[in-house]
Amino acid sequence: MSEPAERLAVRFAGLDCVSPIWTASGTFGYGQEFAPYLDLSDLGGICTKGISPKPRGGNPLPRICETASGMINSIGLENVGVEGFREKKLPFLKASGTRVVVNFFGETFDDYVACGAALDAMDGVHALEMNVSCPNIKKGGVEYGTDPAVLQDLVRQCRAVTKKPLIIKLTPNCTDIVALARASMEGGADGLSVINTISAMAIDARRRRPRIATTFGGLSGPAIKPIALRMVYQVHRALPDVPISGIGGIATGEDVAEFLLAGATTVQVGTQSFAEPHAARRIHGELVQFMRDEKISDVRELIGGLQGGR
Amino acid sequence: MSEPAERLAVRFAGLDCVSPIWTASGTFGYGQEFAPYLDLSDLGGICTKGISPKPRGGNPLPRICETASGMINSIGLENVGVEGFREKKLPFLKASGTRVVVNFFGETFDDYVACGAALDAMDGVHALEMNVSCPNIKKGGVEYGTDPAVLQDLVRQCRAVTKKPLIIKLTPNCTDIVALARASMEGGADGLSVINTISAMAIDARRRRPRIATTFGGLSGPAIKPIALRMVYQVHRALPDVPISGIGGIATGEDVAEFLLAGATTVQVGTQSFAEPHAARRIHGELVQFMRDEKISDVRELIGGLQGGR
Amino acid sequence: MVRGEWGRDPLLPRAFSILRTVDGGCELLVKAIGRGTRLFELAQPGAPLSVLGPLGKPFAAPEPGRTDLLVAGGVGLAPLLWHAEVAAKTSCATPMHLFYGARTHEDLVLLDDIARTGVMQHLATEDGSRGLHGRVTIALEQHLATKSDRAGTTILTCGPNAMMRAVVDIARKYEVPCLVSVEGEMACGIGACLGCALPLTDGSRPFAYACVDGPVFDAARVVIP
Amino acid sequence: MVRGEWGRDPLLPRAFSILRTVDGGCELLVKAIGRGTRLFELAQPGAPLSVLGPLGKPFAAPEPGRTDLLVAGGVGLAPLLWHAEVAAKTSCATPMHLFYGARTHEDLVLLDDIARTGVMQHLATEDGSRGLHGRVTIALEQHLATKSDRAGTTILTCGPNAMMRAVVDIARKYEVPCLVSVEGEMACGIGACLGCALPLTDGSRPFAYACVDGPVFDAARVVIP
Ligand SMILES: Cc1cc2nc3c(=O)[nH]c(=O)nc-3n(C[C@H](O)[C@H](O)[C@H](O)COP(=O)(O)OP(=O)(O)OC[C@H]3O[C@@H](n4cnc5c(N)ncnc54)[C@H](O)[C@@H]3O)c2cc1C
Ligand SMILES: Cc1cc2nc3c(=O)[nH]c(=O)nc-3n(C[C@H](O)[C@H](O)[C@H](O)COP(=O)(O)OP(=O)(O)OC[C@H]3O[C@@H](n4cnc5c(N)ncnc54)[C@H](O)[C@@H]3O)c2cc1C
Ligand SMILES: Cc1cc2nc3c(=O)[nH]c(=O)nc-3n(C[C@H](O)[C@H](O)[C@H](O)COP(=O)(O)O)c2cc1C
Ligand SMILES: Cc1cc2nc3c(=O)[nH]c(=O)nc-3n(C[C@H](O)[C@H](O)[C@H](O)COP(=O)(O)O)c2cc1C
Ligand code: FES
Ligand code: FES
Repeated sequence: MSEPAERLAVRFAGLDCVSPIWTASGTFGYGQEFAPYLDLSDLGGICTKGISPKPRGGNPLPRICETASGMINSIGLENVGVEGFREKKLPFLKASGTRVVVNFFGETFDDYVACGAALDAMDGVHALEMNVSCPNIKKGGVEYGTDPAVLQDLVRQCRAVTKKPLIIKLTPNCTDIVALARASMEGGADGLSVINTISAMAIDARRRRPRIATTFGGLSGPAIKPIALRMVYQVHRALPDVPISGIGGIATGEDVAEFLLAGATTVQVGTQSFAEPHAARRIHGELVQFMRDEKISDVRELIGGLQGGR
Repeated sequence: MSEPAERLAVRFAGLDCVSPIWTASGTFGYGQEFAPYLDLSDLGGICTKGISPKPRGGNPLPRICETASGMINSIGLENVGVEGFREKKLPFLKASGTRVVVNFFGETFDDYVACGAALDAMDGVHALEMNVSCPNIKKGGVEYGTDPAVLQDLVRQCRAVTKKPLIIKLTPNCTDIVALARASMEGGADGLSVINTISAMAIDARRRRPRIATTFGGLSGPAIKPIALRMVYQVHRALPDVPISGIGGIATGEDVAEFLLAGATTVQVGTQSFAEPHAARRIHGELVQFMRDEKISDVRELIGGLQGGR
Repeated sequence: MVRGEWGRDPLLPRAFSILRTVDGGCELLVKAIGRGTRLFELAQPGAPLSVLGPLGKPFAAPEPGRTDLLVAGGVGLAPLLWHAEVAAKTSCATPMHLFYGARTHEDLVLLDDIARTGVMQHLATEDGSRGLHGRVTIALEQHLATKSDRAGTTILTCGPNAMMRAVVDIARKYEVPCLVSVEGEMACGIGACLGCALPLTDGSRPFAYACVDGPVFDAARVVIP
Repeated sequence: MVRGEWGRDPLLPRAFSILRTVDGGCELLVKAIGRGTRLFELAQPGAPLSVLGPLGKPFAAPEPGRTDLLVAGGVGLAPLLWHAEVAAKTSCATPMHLFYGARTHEDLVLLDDIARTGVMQHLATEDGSRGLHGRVTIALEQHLATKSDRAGTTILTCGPNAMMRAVVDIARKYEVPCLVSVEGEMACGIGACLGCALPLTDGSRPFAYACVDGPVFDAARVVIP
């Protein structure tokens, strides 16, 4: 008999996933766009484009620009809305055989709650990922997710309307990521996604104009990996029992191992899927190779396995 | 008669500088290391390695590692101490014909004040740059510079002991850079340096260990430029009269123009001087070329000249 | 979308039009304008490239009875030359005009290949070093103005967005249908990043996406950014 | 310190020993282990490199009356081959031994060049595919153990730090002076970044810096990281 293959399955906040590798919200469309390039059922999960109660058209152009080892985006959370999602996007995802994690947001608390409740009622939605990096119009553009008290309250209200695993996606634009993590857990979250994009800006010096129509956008890609890894580790060290989905610049199988060692249970491949639509598949293969090289039979051995950290 | 050459001189918080291009603390030694590679008198200013009241040996190895378009360092503020600086390093800098900006820090408020007072008394020191990104031992490793109230108090105490231009170097590890900028100015600062390194981490997945002995270090280089540019612009927009020295990933003449457009009066070349010791000279040449191409006769036309920003 | 063995910077692939297909591969016309395209220039012959495509929708194939006016600016020539070569190969005997403009004569490339297709050429350079002195849109307008019967005439244009906006204005003035191949930043090429969204002229949303719904659009339908 | 036309990633130059100088230029021995060195491998012949150097302090030149035992691991061969070639050229008629180890025989390179210098060779491979089966330090220790008079004997070593720590232990045991060329991360090469600081054995600080005070140090003085 041959040796058993490497075991990749993990359990994240009650979700059984065939692999720790998910794809990140906003970088994998609604899944279908990528079906020609990889087998979606090999993914541990798919986080959808962020969904709001009503469809949104998003921001003016230009919306993206490249930076050193990264990119800035200000898509403006363009999406089909919660009803459009149920009708047009969910059936495909349901049939795809992967865990469907629906990223959602709102402009107001009520929006969040309405969206959370609608998604809770949908068969085929396995978990909810709350995006709290949205500028709060009433508070002068400050993100909902940067104030622990506001965040805890928001989480609590959404918790009340869903029994599905509720994952809070933390913003890195903060002094103290651990305080935001604690607030989320105290509000009743089941897990955390760490991190969303970092607020950033680029200028076209010759035209003397911002390269992004909205001036500010979110930085993603390998450039931010060291910051993301630091935040995952800080949260894990402070709250070792909380499931974390690590995100930020993941581009190789070794990157995945680094996030798992820092304390993540799953990871999400983001911007790299733009560079190569089959990125998650390649990364999956590299992770398996890494485990073989390092004689690791179960990927869970890696989780939180960093040695000598301070 | 030939056309007058492009004018590069700027005035920053009372300092007359031949160019807006300074070199950043910790990336240009005490100046002397770079004398073989460029004419220091062409620089608008040199920010020295951070000086503390007593000499410091710094952190264990490894102290540096490369990341995507960037690097992490945890040198641990190794320096010759304020007396060592006066004796061994200042004479050279004094003779170099550039503006000498001494970066300083302490482990306690008293350290800061002692260091500031000692530097105030030194002939040949043109300005002080206060590094507030140092972990405060008493407060459990939180940086001094992340709490506006603490920061304002610290600035005020240092302000009391020096009449020289006092520049506060802000930390980017914060939710609200504008609040820190305001606190510094209310404490009596003359200008701001934006930004210091971003807290980050790297892992060697095969050895399962942090790549930096102290686990966390500071991320610098082109990777962070979009974040730095955003913070410079935010501070400038909120406090248009405050002189800002823009820092973060500057590697080309066009990068300099971008920071000036965002509102910086001077900029600092950091990590790029490790990649090429003559970086500041090359960048100076590229800035002049940019001005020629764009028919800009005085560099001050660029400062705050961004159009269409929100 | 094309990417070299670049590692992590530049991060994203670059969008190119297919100039022509050659047994199993394809030819691209690339102008080195920035970091990515300059790396192509530096690459060794035989250096591996990763290519994702063909993607999106090309210009409508030539048809009998239609007179195509091709208006190219710079490397915008690529999809229009493809179009002209297809027409020549299928011996679709329609008259075809190519209006091809650039800054200076050195930027006018592939003139032999153009000649071989049999299209009628109207060259223009901004510095007057070749063909008409001025913008290519002047040549186009002169041509349209002298034509009394414009039935069946269709404009196909690819070039800088500013040029194409001018072309669209002319098409509107002479009431000629116009297809544009829009330029713009693209990250993914497959409709996932939503970076290439174009507002629709009727104000409706969601937008159209240049990478999957375009890059060729009926000019009446989209707002060129 | 050597850097290709890389742009912004990798960002920093890489440290290399000079293998030999050839009219106006120099040769390097490069092992492709990571992103930077792999880019060297991919570079076209004639591709421009920016080189900063020579930097730091090399091995003390060979002298009459001294017997140098050169202990090389992998590409640590480079500065030691330089040393042997200098000795051969200046016909400094001292006996010289080279202990050269690698994982497998394919990693033992430049054997012809070594032979030409006239040094006595002691090869070792960890897999036994060439020379002694095992670590090069075994060969070194065997040699030292059989020598009764060790006056004038000096060890010069360059290779992985772990190997060099073992060499230093042997040197100490046999009371032979030892020079080490330390490895370690370097960002600037000119004493500015303080990334290459090495603790001194006497516990004193500030540290010594591998780039300016080394990379060659008296093994008694520094702690190999
Ligand atoms: C559908 C489509 C087809 C194209 N076909 C061709 C072709 O056949 N041949 C060809 O040479 N080029 C073509 N382009 C343009 C090509 O994609 C850009 O020249 C390339 O992306 C520039 O990359 P870079 O790294 O050299 O420049 P960068 O360093 O990324 O940018 C340099 C400058 O060009 C601007 N720029 C970057 N990308 C674009 C873009 N996609 N559109 C407009 N401006 C941009 C930037 O804002 C910047 O100011 C096409 C673009 C699109 C969208
Ligand atoms: C003084 C000195 C002289 C050297 N001489 C030579 C030489 O003559 N020939 C040669 O092939 N190599 C030499 N090296 C080693 C060479 O600098 C590294 O192999 C190179 O920097 C690796 O770059 P990379 O981009 O390929 O690897 P990276 O992708 O940067 O790293 C790959 C792996 O190697 C490790 N690594 C990176 N840099 C070093 C380093 N400087 N020392 C040890 N481990 C490192 C990293 O931690 C990582 O695990 C020398 C190093 C020093 C300090
Ligand atoms: C174009 C784009 C759109 C995104 N849209 C969303 C979104 O709708 N909701 C969300 O929570 N995160 C969104 N993100 C953030 C990513 O999910 C991810 O957190 C971030 O990009 C960092 O990971 P990366 O560096 O691997 O891309 C978006 C990112 C990009 C680049
Ligand atoms: C090795 C190293 C040492 C540094 N030391 C200091 C320091 O002593 N004091 C300080 O205020 N900033 C220090 N910095 C931060 C830089 O001055 C600069 O703010 C930062 O690196 C961002 O700029 P860059 O991306 O151009 O390098 C250091 C940076 C590096 C890379
Ligand atoms: S390029 Fe990504 S959606 Fe069109
Ligand atoms: S490599 Fe920078 S100080 Fe030695």
